[in-house]
Amino acid sequence: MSILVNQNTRLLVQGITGKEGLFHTQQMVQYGTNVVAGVTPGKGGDWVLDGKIPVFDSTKIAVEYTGANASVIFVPAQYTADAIFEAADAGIPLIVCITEGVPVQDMMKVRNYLDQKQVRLVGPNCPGLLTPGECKVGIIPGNIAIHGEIGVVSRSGTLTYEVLYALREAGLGASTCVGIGGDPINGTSFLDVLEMFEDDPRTKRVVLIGEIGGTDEEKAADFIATRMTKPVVAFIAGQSAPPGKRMGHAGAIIEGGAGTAAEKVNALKLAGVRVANHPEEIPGLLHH
Amino acid sequence: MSILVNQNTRLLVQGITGKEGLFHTQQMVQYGTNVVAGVTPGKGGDWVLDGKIPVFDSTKIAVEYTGANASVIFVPAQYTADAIFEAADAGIPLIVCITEGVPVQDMMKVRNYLDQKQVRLVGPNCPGLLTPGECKVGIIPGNIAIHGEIGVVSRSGTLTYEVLYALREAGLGASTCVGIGGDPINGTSFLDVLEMFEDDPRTKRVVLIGEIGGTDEEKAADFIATRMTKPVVAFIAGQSAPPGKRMGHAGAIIEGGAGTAAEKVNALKLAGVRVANHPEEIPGLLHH
Amino acid sequence: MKLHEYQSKAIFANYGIPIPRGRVTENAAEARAIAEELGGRVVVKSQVLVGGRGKAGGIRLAKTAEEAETVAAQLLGMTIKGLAVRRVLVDEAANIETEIYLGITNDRAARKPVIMASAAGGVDIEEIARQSPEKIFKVHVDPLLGLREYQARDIAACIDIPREYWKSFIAITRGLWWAYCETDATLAEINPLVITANHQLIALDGKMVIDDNALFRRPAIASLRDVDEDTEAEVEARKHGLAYIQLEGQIGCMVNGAGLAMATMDMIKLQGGEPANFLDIGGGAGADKVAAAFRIILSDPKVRAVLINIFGGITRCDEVARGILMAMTDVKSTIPMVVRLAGTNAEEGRNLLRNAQMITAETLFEAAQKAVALVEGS
Amino acid sequence: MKLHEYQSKAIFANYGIPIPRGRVTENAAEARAIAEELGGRVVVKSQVLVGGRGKAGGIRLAKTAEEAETVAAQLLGMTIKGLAVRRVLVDEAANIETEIYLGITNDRAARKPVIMASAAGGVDIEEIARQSPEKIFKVHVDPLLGLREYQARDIAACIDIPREYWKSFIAITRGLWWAYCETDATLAEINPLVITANHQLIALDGKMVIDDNALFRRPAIASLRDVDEDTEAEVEARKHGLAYIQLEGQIGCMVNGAGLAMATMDMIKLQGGEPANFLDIGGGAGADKVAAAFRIILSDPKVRAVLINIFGGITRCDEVARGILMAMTDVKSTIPMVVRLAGTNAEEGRNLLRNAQMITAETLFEAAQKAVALVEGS
Repeated sequence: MSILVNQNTRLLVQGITGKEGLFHTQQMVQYGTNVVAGVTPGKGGDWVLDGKIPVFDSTKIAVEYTGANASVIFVPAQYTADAIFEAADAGIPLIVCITEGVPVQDMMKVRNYLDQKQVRLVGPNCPGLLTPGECKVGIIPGNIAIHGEIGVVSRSGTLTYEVLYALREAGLGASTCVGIGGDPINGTSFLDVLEMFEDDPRTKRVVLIGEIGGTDEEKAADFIATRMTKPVVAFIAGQSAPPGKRMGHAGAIIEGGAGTAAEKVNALKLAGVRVANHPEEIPGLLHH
Repeated sequence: MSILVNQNTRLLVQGITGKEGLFHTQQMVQYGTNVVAGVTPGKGGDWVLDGKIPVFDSTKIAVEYTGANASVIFVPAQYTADAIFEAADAGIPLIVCITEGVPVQDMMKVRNYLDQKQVRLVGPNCPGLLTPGECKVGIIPGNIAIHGEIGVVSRSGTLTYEVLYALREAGLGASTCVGIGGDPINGTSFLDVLEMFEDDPRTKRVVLIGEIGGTDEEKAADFIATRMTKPVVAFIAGQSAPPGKRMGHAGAIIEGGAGTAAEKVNALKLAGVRVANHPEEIPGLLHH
Repeated sequence: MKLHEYQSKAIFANYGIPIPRGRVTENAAEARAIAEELGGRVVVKSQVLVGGRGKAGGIRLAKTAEEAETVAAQLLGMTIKGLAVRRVLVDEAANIETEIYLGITNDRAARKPVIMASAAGGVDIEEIARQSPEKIFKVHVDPLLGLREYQARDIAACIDIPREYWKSFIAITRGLWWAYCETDATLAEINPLVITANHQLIALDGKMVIDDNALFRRPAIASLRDVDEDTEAEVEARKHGLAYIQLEGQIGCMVNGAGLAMATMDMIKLQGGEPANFLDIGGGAGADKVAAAFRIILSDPKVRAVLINIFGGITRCDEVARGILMAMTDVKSTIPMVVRLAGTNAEEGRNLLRNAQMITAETLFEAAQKAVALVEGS
Repeated sequence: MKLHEYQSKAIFANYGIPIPRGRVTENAAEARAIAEELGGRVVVKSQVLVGGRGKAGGIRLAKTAEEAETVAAQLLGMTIKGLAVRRVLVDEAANIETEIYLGITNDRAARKPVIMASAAGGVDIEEIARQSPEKIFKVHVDPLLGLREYQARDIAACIDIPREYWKSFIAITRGLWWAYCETDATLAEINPLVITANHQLIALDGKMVIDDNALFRRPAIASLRDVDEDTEAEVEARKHGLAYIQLEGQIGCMVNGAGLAMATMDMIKLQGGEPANFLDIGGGAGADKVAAAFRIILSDPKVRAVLINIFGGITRCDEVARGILMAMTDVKSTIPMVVRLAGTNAEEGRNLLRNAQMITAETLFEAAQKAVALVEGS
């Protein structure tokens, strides 16, 4: 067991012929992910990776031909909203969007549209999903994580790798790692993923990696306090960030005094979460 | 028992200070409908019907103050879509729209929006609802129908009165009469109402009044054949209509050979429905 | 409201859709001048609001300007399916390689706009729709989201448009979508959309139908109405907001509500009569409107009896009665009338009509019977 | 990207929102000319991208054109919260009866735009938001439907705008909504929106913030950027698509990913050091971008050590290494560096850097420790 992706995942790559799309498709295939098709409009009929993966013009046609049940998006930011609509309308139940820099008004439209549908979007601006030993969807380096019992969920990209790496160094493995992305409007929240981890029999403990901005960590703390039975360890990035300065992620703005690292740490501690001072401290707190 | 409206209905009238709105509010109140509020932007604070009914500027505020649980719309066609959105956003679960002439692109937006919400819209371009002896919402003349066991559903306005009147003359009463309206895009279909009648213990038999255009009668026939246990009598208007001529209702266009009266009559007969040759024949077929 | 080809194509051009060079005219000499201006071969096309113009000989090729004038003169003397040709469109002729169909309409069952496209465009598209529906690609558009870029691309891919034309096809599809939205169309259709020998996509023919209910907010479109195509009675009816369609029978009908009007006509037929018209005075008609309706019915010389069937709801029977009386003092008519009033204020209405010379009826059955008897007896 | 008041108000005016007559200038003499043109009393307002200008003395009333020049000269010599005043806006003065607040921003929790309005507008709106939140009326807009007419009306009703101003208030609200949509704003705010003594609604002050991610499709807005307000390093960083914020410490940081960058800064602090900057090279940075980042960090004279922490995912460590080498041949620097590479192509990256003079680290903890030690030792 695991959440969201496993060996039954039949993956479609939107933007497969772009530089990043092609590189990471190769990485995913090497990892063992079943990449069944790619989409690049205007390149339908081509094949990539030595003729192993067919390219289609249209996501709908790709799904009809290959039975893809998940999609990962590598298209440029200006086309990303359209790519998500396309995947959702093609009936794909899981869409993972790696692209960063998607305009926020696009994402508000996307999210309000998807809320009417039975579609899960992870991202955008996220590293994707990794169920170690089974399936990698996105760009998380496969070699930094091993199969195990720890559910990892994170708003950050590379900071997640840091944590997975630290876990591996300590001999700890992950059930599934979910990068939900750092944008202010995204598809999947901490809360959504915690619910899935709580219901997943393989996951025994959970690591949550948050950052300043928004109130997603506070909502997660609320869920942990009231409904979560599995232990959670957390780290919040941005404790040294000067208030009011924008730290790259649109989410990382301190909004009217709310959303500071201190507040998030406090809410999590009150919910019984062990909060690490730095990412490399996490394995020790899990062992504890 | 009855469907949609009864003595617990707390009605709001949108467009209450207009000529038609005021006249029919009076008629509804006389009938015994509990009209709790009216809305006319710019006239908030006024009272109508000798100070009995307060007028608000905003539907949301009217609902907060009066606990209205149904709304009837009499505003002009150019403002109708906005009035429906306003009622839906104010959390009103039943919206009855009398106005005719609403642009069809407006109605497509409205309908697709309402499909995401727990809201029932009846109409537009409909005469409304009547549960005889209990509640009248809309413009069906109250005196033409008596309380009884027959569920009446109709796409037409005045033709419905004709049928209710014929029923009364024959000593037959209605459980609830639902005018779904004749527009191509509307809120409630024959099928929706038949399901409600099938589940309503008071309703023993059903009268369906259709007309040429669209496929709503065919879908109703399908439901009657497969799931309906109560007997149904029907009449289809437009048997003499020359093909291709537009008979006023946008719905009454014969679309590519489909939707003719003959086809609808045939589908209903195959489903076991008695089909009347003219409206005044209906009571006889019900007695049969 | 239907638009002419030349009107539809002018709208398309406003939305960036390429159309042939050309101009509309009402006289043959100007057709020659237009052909000279355009140079080369031209197509002269009758502008009438009816389908099948080509098969009826209403579209003709002319190799020279002289020929254009001759052909235009012939067409301007023609009648197609009962409609006189009052205008011709003179367009430069295209060298057609491929004919594509592209149309947007409202799908009432899906409650969404639907875009339909086929590589087998041209005059036989309806035949293809019947016999090989798989050759027509359909995509529904979410009315809240609007047309998505990918949908236009999907159409191009699914009807096998060569790749080099995708960009321009997608632009045309978006243009057509915006034309549909911003005119409140119920139909916006390019047929054929052609690929020419010199690799251009051009909308050779176009058709638009506008939602009458939305004309209030589309004044520029409303002004395009071609009243020449309507009878005087129809123009008059529209002016008063009445739905009126003239038919072949002798019994004029005035009814409130389209459904009841149709049921009334059905009843007349059932009794062996023939309705002279469909006329719906709509909901809440006042006396003025009723009087206008009355005058319109009586303006039809075939009418030998009038059946007035009003079931009051939003319409009040007393108002209707007042309208009838108003019209009767106006139009001194000897045509016999059967009146049946029921519902809201029916009694007041009946009281008002008490002193007028009218036959009354209790039921619709009785009213139709009496009207038919009047015609048979006359 | 923040816009100046004068820029925001110019956009508002494009959407039919009334603004005071006035013009922006960079010199006091022109301020006088503008004041003469306007006649009567004027307000001279410093244009700096920071809040609280009024309380800092950056907004001044002038009764005459001479006074306008004097005041403008004073303001143009001022510095407000560290920002030099380079421009002043000279607006005609209004006789204010009522101050309204009207703003649109994105509510991330609701995932919808939210319109906020209050009858208690003016400089203390944030104080009111804290102390009397019930005085601020909020309404969410469905991003697929857009602002509905009734919502604008509800705002007017709920903040008790007198009825005679509803029509104009609704038009202003719709204008602000379209300005927000069509500029991809994250904030569009009128504060105060005033009712004047002669019964006009006027947007006296305005503020807009634009979504940087959407500037690619808003070239006209992107061209409004005021580069004078940025440091040279920030301008350079933006040119290369780097997120860079200069801070007060001595340890320059180059990290990929905002979260990891913050965690790296946190770690430096935890070890007793101070980061000199936040710098995120983003996902998939190539050698050129890395080289640019390197030059930007070293352009800060406070920097006494550099910590490079790259965890390869979409970014490949070999590319990063190539960028560092490229920059090192370019910028001959003696500043010591600690490099930590992990993840995608980390080994190739480490191999490339083998011959360069760099301190390497295995963990982030170790890297930060070494960097702090370098600063303390230097």
